[in-house]
Amino acid sequence: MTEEIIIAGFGGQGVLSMGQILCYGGVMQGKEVSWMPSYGPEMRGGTANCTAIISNQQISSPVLTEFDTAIVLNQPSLDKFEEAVKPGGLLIYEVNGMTRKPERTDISIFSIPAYDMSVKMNNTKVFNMIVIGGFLKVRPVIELENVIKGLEKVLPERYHHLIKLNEEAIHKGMDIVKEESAAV
Amino acid sequence: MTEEIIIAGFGGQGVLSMGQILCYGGVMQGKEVSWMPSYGPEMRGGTANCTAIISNQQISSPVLTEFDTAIVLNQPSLDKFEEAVKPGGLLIYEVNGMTRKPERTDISIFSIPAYDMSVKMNNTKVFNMIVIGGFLKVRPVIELENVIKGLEKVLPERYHHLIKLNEEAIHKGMDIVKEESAAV
Amino acid sequence: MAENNIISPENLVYEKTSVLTDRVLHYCPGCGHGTAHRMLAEVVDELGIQGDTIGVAPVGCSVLAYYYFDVDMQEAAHGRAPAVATGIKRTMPEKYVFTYQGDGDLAAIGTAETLHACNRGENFLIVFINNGIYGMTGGQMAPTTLPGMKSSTSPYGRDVVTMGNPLKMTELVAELPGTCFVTRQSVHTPANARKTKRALKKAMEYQKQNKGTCFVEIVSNCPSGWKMTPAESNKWMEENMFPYYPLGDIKVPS
Amino acid sequence: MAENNIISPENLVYEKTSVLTDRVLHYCPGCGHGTAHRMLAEVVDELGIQGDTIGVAPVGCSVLAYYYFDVDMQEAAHGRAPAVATGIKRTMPEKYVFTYQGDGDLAAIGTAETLHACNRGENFLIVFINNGIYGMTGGQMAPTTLPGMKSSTSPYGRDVVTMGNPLKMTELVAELPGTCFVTRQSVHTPANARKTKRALKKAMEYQKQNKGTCFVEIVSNCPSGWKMTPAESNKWMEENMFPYYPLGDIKVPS
Amino acid sequence: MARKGDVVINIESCKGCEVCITACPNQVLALSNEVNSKGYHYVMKVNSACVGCANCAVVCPDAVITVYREKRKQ
Amino acid sequence: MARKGDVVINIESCKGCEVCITACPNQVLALSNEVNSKGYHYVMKVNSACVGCANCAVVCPDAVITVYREKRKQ
Amino acid sequence: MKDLRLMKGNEAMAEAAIRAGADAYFGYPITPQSEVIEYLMRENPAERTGMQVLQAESEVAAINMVYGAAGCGKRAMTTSSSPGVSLMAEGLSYIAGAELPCLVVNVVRGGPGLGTIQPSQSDYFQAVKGGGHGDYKLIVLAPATVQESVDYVKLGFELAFKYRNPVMILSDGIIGQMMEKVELFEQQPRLTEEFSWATVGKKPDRDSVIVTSLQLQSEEQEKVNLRLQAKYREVEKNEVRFESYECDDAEYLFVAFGSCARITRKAMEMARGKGIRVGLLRPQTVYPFPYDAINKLAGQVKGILSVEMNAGQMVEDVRLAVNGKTTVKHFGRFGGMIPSPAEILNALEQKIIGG
Amino acid sequence: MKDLRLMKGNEAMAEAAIRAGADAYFGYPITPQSEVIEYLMRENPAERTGMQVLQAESEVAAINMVYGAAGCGKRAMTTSSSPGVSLMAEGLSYIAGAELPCLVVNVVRGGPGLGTIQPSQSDYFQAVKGGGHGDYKLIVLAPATVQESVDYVKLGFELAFKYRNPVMILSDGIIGQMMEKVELFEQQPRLTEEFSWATVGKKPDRDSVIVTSLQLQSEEQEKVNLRLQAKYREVEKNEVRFESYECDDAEYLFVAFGSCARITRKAMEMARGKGIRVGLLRPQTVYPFPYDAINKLAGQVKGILSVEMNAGQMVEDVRLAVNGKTTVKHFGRFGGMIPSPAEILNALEQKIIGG
Ligand SMILES: Cc1ncc(C[n+]2csc(CCOP(=O)(O)OP(=O)(O)O)c2C)c(N)n1
Ligand SMILES: Cc1ncc(C[n+]2csc(CCOP(=O)(O)OP(=O)(O)O)c2C)c(N)n1
Ligand code: SF4
Ligand code: SF4
Ligand code: SF4
Ligand code: SF4
Ligand code: SF4
Ligand code: SF4
Ligand SMILES: [Mg+2]
Ligand SMILES: [Mg+2]
Repeated sequence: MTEEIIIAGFGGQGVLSMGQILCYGGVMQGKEVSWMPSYGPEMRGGTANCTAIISNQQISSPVLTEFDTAIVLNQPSLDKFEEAVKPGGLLIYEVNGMTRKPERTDISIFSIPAYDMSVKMNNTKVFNMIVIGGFLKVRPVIELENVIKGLEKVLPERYHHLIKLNEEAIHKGMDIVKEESAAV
Repeated sequence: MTEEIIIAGFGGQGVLSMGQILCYGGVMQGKEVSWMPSYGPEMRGGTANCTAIISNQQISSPVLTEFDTAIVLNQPSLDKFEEAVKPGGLLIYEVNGMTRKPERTDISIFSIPAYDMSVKMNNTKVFNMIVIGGFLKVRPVIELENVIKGLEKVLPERYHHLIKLNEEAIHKGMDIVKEESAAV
Repeated sequence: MAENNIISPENLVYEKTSVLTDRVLHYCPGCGHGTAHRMLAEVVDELGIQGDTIGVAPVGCSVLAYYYFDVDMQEAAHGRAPAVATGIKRTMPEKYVFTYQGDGDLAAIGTAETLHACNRGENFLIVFINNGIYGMTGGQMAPTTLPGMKSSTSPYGRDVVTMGNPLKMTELVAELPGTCFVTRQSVHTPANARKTKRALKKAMEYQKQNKGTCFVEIVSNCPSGWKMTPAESNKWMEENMFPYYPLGDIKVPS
Repeated sequence: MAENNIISPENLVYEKTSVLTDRVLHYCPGCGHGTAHRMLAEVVDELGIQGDTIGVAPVGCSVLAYYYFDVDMQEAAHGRAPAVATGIKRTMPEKYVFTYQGDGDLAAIGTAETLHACNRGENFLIVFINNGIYGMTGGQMAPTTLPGMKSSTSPYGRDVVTMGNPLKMTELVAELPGTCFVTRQSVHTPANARKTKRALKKAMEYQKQNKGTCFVEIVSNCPSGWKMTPAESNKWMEENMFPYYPLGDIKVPS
Repeated sequence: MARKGDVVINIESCKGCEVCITACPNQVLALSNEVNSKGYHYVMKVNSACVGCANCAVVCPDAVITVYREKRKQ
Repeated sequence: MARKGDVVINIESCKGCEVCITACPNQVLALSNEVNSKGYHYVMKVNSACVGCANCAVVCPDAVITVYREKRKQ
Repeated sequence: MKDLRLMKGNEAMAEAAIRAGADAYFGYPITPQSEVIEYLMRENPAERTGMQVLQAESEVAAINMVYGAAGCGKRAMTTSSSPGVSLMAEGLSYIAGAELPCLVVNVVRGGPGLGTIQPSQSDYFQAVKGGGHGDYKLIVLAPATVQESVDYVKLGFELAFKYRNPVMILSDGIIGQMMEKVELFEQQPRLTEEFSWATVGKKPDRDSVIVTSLQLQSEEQEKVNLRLQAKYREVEKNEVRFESYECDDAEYLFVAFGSCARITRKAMEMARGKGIRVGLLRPQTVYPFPYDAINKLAGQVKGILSVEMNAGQMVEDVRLAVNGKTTVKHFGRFGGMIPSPAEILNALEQKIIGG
Repeated sequence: MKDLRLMKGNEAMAEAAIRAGADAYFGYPITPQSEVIEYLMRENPAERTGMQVLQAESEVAAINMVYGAAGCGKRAMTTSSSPGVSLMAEGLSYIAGAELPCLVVNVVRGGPGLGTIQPSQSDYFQAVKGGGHGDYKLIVLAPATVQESVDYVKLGFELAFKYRNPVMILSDGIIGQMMEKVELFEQQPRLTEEFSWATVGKKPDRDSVIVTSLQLQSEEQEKVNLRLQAKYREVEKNEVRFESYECDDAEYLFVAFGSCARITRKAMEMARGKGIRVGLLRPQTVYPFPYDAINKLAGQVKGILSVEMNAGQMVEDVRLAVNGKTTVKHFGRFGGMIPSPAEILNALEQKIIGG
């Protein structure tokens, strides 16, 4: 099993830590993982993305041009990465702020209104955990328990009381993710 | 014709300019020349030497380990360069301040009391011209007229009135140079 | 709302100078670099020297200054802008030359080049943006970082015993006979920005008169590096930076 | 002649310290480097810290200082002695560390390292031999060369307009909070040499107390570079160097 | 009496830093709830108290604001 | 009255710079006409006026001079 | 118990330095490696192990601080990226000349000049042929994983002290920035040994120690050089490290190092999938270079493709190894561009198989 | 009328710079080349031609001053020796990256580190493989005579402007310090041309000029690199220069450059005297290197000896040229030692003929 994921969005959306959490979960599950951020121009602002790979074998290249899954959280990221999903692959997008829908017909496309849900949960910080939930629902590459274990590793001790909330957010994400068109 | 000369002595004895004057004379006579100083450690004091080569052909190496002629003006230089004269070659030494005589028997050896003569001439600055005179007497590789022409090139205009004096010193040197032992 | 007829060419009192290009600045919201750029560009505009000005951009957040100033510019290696400007001014003595440098660029790696250009009294203008941090590389400690101030390389606050003291380059270069005009300003309020502009204009005029090096420090904010909102950063700057780096002229030509 | 019996061990009042080796110094006749070496060696001797002292030699005439000081020493790249000493002192904080640097080394190529070591208040001693010239490389202009002074790269005299002004590094580093003791001395008369020694001793004592950087400038002669006899050079130094570089303490610990 | 002024805001290049808001002596400016294409809440006029002093424009890091002011009657 | 002193000169390491000569309050020292093996005219004592003040030794760049002085009678 | 973590290459190197018992780190920030000093400052190793960490005023100062600490026999290191490493050229030459041990990491970005901060391998020549002046060599380790980054910090210090020679880790923006699983070795004690060549304070029973690269006499300098060359021959004999993949039956060969070797390995797998019998040799030390291993394979394969994230640098060493025995070609992307496995496979097909 | 003089290599280069119409010289003293700036200061070219001469505070400053002047389209130069040239590594990489023309002279001395001030050729790698970071090349001219030192100053500026690339003259202590007959070319006018790529003040009818080596996007940086590589291929096609002596009937071949080639030529004459048919190929450009010429001769000779005043650097380029066609060996003295013709001949006999 190898799952090659690109996660892309604005800088503040927690894109980089989503990748890290998935990878740490992978480690907990005894998998090989690699995480590679876009480290942009030495300057502020702009978009961010990271590549997360979770696999049973040793990982050759941490840098990819094609992905099994693209998780895109804003319009520029959809524009950039829709084409990079392998035929038969998966695209998950956050609906808020998209001005157009994905157009590919040869991949699975899911949407997730994670922002709205986070507002409903009264905590926009869990936004990215909701998205993770959505992804894991569609591609259960890591068991929830390991994701939580990973989270424990990533979060400093003093934030461990938030783990419950995050777990809840994951579940919400699993609930609200929705298939948009089923190609293949 | 190729004459390969090493001139060696204390820093203040005009060793470097002797080589330059000979070389400039060579240029005036249409010869190929090269002059190479010892540029010592980046520090003060000590001995100085230069290699002067005058030839009818293009000069391959400006740096030599064996010489046709060695002109040595102090004891350390005699110690260092006596052995470097090619068999059949020439060694000229300034008598003053030598604690021993040259020992080679397979080369021509000449002495020149140039320092005493310069004192006699009331001008120790012409010391090195006296030595040049001695050398040219033994090895007339350059005509006197060209040496003088070279001198005109080396000396700044404002010192040109000294040229007569230098010419005189050369003649004196030709007079006082003396064969010490005639080996070969 | 104001009557629409106010907005007509004859009523225009302020617009972006054409010496700034129309590119969107890449700086973070509220960053003083933009205002500093504009003040300098307005001076070039008002003196009518756009065609006679050559700028030198540093390595730092303002590395792309050449995209914004519509004058010929060179991008210097980190810290070497004063040396590059020396090469320019010595061979183009009739041009107006300026460098624009951050505090890492000018006061850390470029210390020697800065001091020696000032000491030679090179006839150009050094604009020194002191935001107490390495903005571009992600908020590391600069030579000008305040005691106790946090940065990514002084996460527990600058400890002057092990990390050294904030360096007042401006006071130092004022000691050198080569500098002609040395001043410290800011651009975070309209009044300060206008003062800065006047200082920059004076500096260009002195340059014309070959009076020596002019050195204009602009104490500025770095909301991103300081991890504050722009408003917080300006307030923090007033309360913490200004006491250490007091504004005002330090040396004026006699 | 004095009676021979004066020369006996119990009457000994002055002899070469054993902290100087017996090698013949390579310096030119009358060069102040030798006296400066001896004063420093005597301090190390008297404080009994020969085994706890680590020196840093520069690139300059004193590059071979390690042949003369009988203490462990490192030879630094040109200008970098303060950085090398930082590396030493930070990892060997209980040792007495000093650098010994010429004016080319310290005030030209090493400007940044000098200033930043002083600004960090590194706990070591910088001995700065200011002879107004690059002695080792054959008498080129130094940052400290006086206006109008001739050198092989200012053959018609230093023109401050094109070549810059003499740089008073000592006054500059005195401005930095990191320095604890900053003084300017000379070694060309017995009285001055003794004063220098006292200054060096104080500096070592401050180092023991971790007070920050001590900086001892010694204005010195370079008979060869200046093209004078030793006596002429000392007189010239008094008449020309001292007015520009006045002797005395510039900063003393409070 | 202060003359009347007005400002034109280049919404697309505004980064919502609020520096101009602080600088306006007459509280003319405020952030909009809307965002521009870069995702920034941009500045807008909220009243007609503008006197054309240009303070806002002078401190705006992004050169967003153009200022107009009625000519003084001669 | 000044105590008596004496100096011992390491002739071979003297460079004849004359700095000591200038420094001596009692004109005890002068350059010899002879040269040492390095070719330098070296310093020598020319009278017995030495008081052992060590001035010469202190300024000598080449650490050539050793100084002795009579002990004060106790 | 294994200390298994998910770490960035840069941070992992910083942690490895603490654990390797490093005495001092001196460095100046530069992307893409500033995390090293940031991590160290956060960890405050002065408390953990006594290790000193100082942000220097420049890379020039940093490398000379390393010189000073190394001269005292301390485990000293610095890290930087391309332009900063260029500024260390003189200092590295001095350290090599004075035969001091130290560790220098170059997390390479695209050049020349300010270039780009994206990953590159275009400092290969600088690292292995000598960016500084004079005849000297750095021992150069090229990690391909975060794990190797960690291991090479430890190995680097060991080799540096074994040979009293500067060691460079030639990393790049990929390895520095990526996170991978990494197993951290246990905390090593800091050195207490007083080396006879180090300035630790003169003892009454020995001459003073002098750390220098200066020799006034050519004869002496030549002796120094001969000693250095003899040492390099030793290094070449003992320290060549490489990995080979699927070389036994290989008809073609890739040579690639560092992050590029990972990508090339994927290309190899793709090629094998298409039935192309291609192997991969990955130098782990690029100095000393695995000349012999490549020379041996050169007799077996029909062609070799040197895959690099540069315009063709290591390919010269590959050619020197092959010495005409078979075709050698270069494929590279550069300026921060990263080749894809597909491109590499394509290059193999075009340049070697079809060429 | 010919202006024939007897001049030191260093001083001759200084005079040549004035005559070549140089606009500016920036430099920092270092043995064995300080005569260059000393001569210029004495000559006061500001009065002769308007050329500016400035003693910089360091080599780092000097090379960046050159950058600034070159960016204005001026003929700018600097000179230094080995440690000083190392300090210029970053600056040279920037100049190459920004595609600016300039002339840099390295009067090489023995390294590594402070080393010795005696002549050496141990900066060959640094000069031709790139001391700085990134994929860039200097055009490197290696004079063997004072005359060539003079001619290469002129040629160097011409090539620098033709290719907008830094040019290095790789001299050494012998060529710099020796005096020889030299014919000086006539005074050339200083440039008045305003280049379109130079910062000379923005004109209303054109965009502002930007001199930079920075590209934020990898795609753009790769384009820059591709342009540079294309330029280097041009240089390699057009600018290879070498001399060969007695190669027609040669059974053996010496390859040597610079001062060492002169000594080797004497060795060749001695060998011919003994009936050994050996020729000499002397690269005048070491980048671009005469690969083809050597490759051709490799088919003819039984062995090649690369003679260098270093521990073996150019020999790698010779091997790359030969590509296994014949034996290649290296002979060198180093650390300031100069080989004698007899030693060289002996090395030929031992390593090549007898080997
Ligand atoms: C030789 C070199 N060292 C380090 C860097 C990395 N670097 C880029 S900008 C910078 C500091 C920027 O800080 P500052 O000069 O204060 O400018 P700011 O971004 O704060 O405006 C550093 C260290 C570099 N590009 N080159
Ligand atoms: C990087 C480098 N640049 C230049 C030199 C040449 N150099 C050696 S010593 C020196 C200056 C010496 O002058 P100073 O520091 O004043 O010492 P002094 O000899 O006067 O005591 C120079 C420029 C060098 N060795 N290394
Ligand atoms: S990082 Fe700081 S200095 Fe740089 S643009 Fe952002 S706010 Fe301005
Ligand atoms: S050159 Fe000058 S500084 Fe150097 S030893 Fe001689 S007199 Fe002293
Ligand atoms: S100051 Fe400028 S950028 Fe900031 S909010 Fe106001 S208009 Fe927008
Ligand atoms: S011009 Fe003056 S009054 Fe009008 S909005 Fe701007 S700051 Fe306010
Ligand atoms: S001071 Fe010393 S070296 Fe100079 S003359 Fe006197 S004894 Fe000799
Ligand atoms: S000790 Fe004093 S009195 Fe005696 S020689 Fe020396 S200086 Fe003169
Ligand atoms: Mg800053
Ligand atoms: Mg000096």
